[in-house]
Amino acid sequence: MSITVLFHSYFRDLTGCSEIREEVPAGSTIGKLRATLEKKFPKLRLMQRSTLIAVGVEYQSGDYKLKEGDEVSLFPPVQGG
Amino acid sequence: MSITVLFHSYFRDLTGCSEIREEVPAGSTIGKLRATLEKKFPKLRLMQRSTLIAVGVEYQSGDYKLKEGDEVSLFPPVQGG
Amino acid sequence: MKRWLRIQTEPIDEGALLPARSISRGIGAVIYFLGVVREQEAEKTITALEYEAFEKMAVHQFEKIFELIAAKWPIESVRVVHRIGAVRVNEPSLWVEVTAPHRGEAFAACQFLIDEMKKVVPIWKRPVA
Amino acid sequence: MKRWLRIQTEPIDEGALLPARSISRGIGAVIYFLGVVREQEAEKTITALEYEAFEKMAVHQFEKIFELIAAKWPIESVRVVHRIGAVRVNEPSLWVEVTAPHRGEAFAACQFLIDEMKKVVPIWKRPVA
Repeated sequence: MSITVLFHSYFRDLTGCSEIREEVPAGSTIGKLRATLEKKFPKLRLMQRSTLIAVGVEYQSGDYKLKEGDEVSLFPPVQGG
Repeated sequence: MSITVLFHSYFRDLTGCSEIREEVPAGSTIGKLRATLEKKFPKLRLMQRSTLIAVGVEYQSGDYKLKEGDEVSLFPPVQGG
Repeated sequence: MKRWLRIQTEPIDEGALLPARSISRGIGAVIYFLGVVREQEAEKTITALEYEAFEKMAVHQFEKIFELIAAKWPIESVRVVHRIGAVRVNEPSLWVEVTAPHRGEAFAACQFLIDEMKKVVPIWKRPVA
Repeated sequence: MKRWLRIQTEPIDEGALLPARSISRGIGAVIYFLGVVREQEAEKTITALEYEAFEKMAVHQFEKIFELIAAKWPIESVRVVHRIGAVRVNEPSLWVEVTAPHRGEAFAACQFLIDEMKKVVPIWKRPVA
């Protein structure tokens, strides 16, 4: 199952990457995807407690079940205004 | 003792008067002055519970002791904004 | 705290008030409030409100409110314009601007100013049918 | 409730935003809020903030906030401009306008909008030394 992952703001700096395509097993959750990403980009672990996750334009939590083609965004706390 | 009395807003309509000079005994309070004014302008009694009183530019209550030349204002609740 | 007050019969010209604003490099929040005359006043349809002020006392009472604000919050400046005379429906009768380092104090001071004004500043209005 | 949102790199032009306001005859309160970049950010002196938005999600999250406001208060219109890219000290990064029949709901909705935005709208900033 193919998932697009976007890194925003300084998560781009932590990973050195703004967008990556990940293959995950069918039925994977966001939690599972995160674990995979943290292996690939160990610095993400530093931000474990302050990572926000969205699928498309909606926030989702770790137990969200990914679907083929989902676009998952990882980013730090927002700071608009 | 000579006191100037100003009526503002619809207190002018109630009394038919915007300014009047009153002679009051030395040592008179605002309460005393009010009683005199209510005799002269009985419609003021209708507003007894919603009358605000100032001397010069400061609010004062009924026990304020008047001084020669004081300018006393009587008016209804304020409605700025 | 900078203070600036006008009680005027001329219409409130927002566009002209904007460029007169000057904020220091520590300011993070600017709030404007406009009080506008509504068509319905006490359940009657009106075309305007006629405002009247006991002006010298109004100025003094506004100054006392400014003092309270300066003592309570780190506000950099307050500007107030209150219009008197006839103000038509849809036109502003009141314009308030508050600038402060943070929005919390700016909102608090702006609301305090309006609430206090409505209690103590000798200004009155009459509906015009 | 009317809604209008811009996420833009151009400076926020208050003077140009004013004449685009249209209020009905039932409106009694207009509030503007400006968020301005301050010289001190996290105890460091900066010259600007560089804002970045995940734009399609930012638009969606703003729309959800507008929905919540429309459900909660009788607001007639909300307009929001958020600037992205480099915003220098003393320049506004955010402009909000709320119009409503009464000031209570206008202040409440304006503060709610800003508070919620700071929780959910994906916009970030970096200090520029």
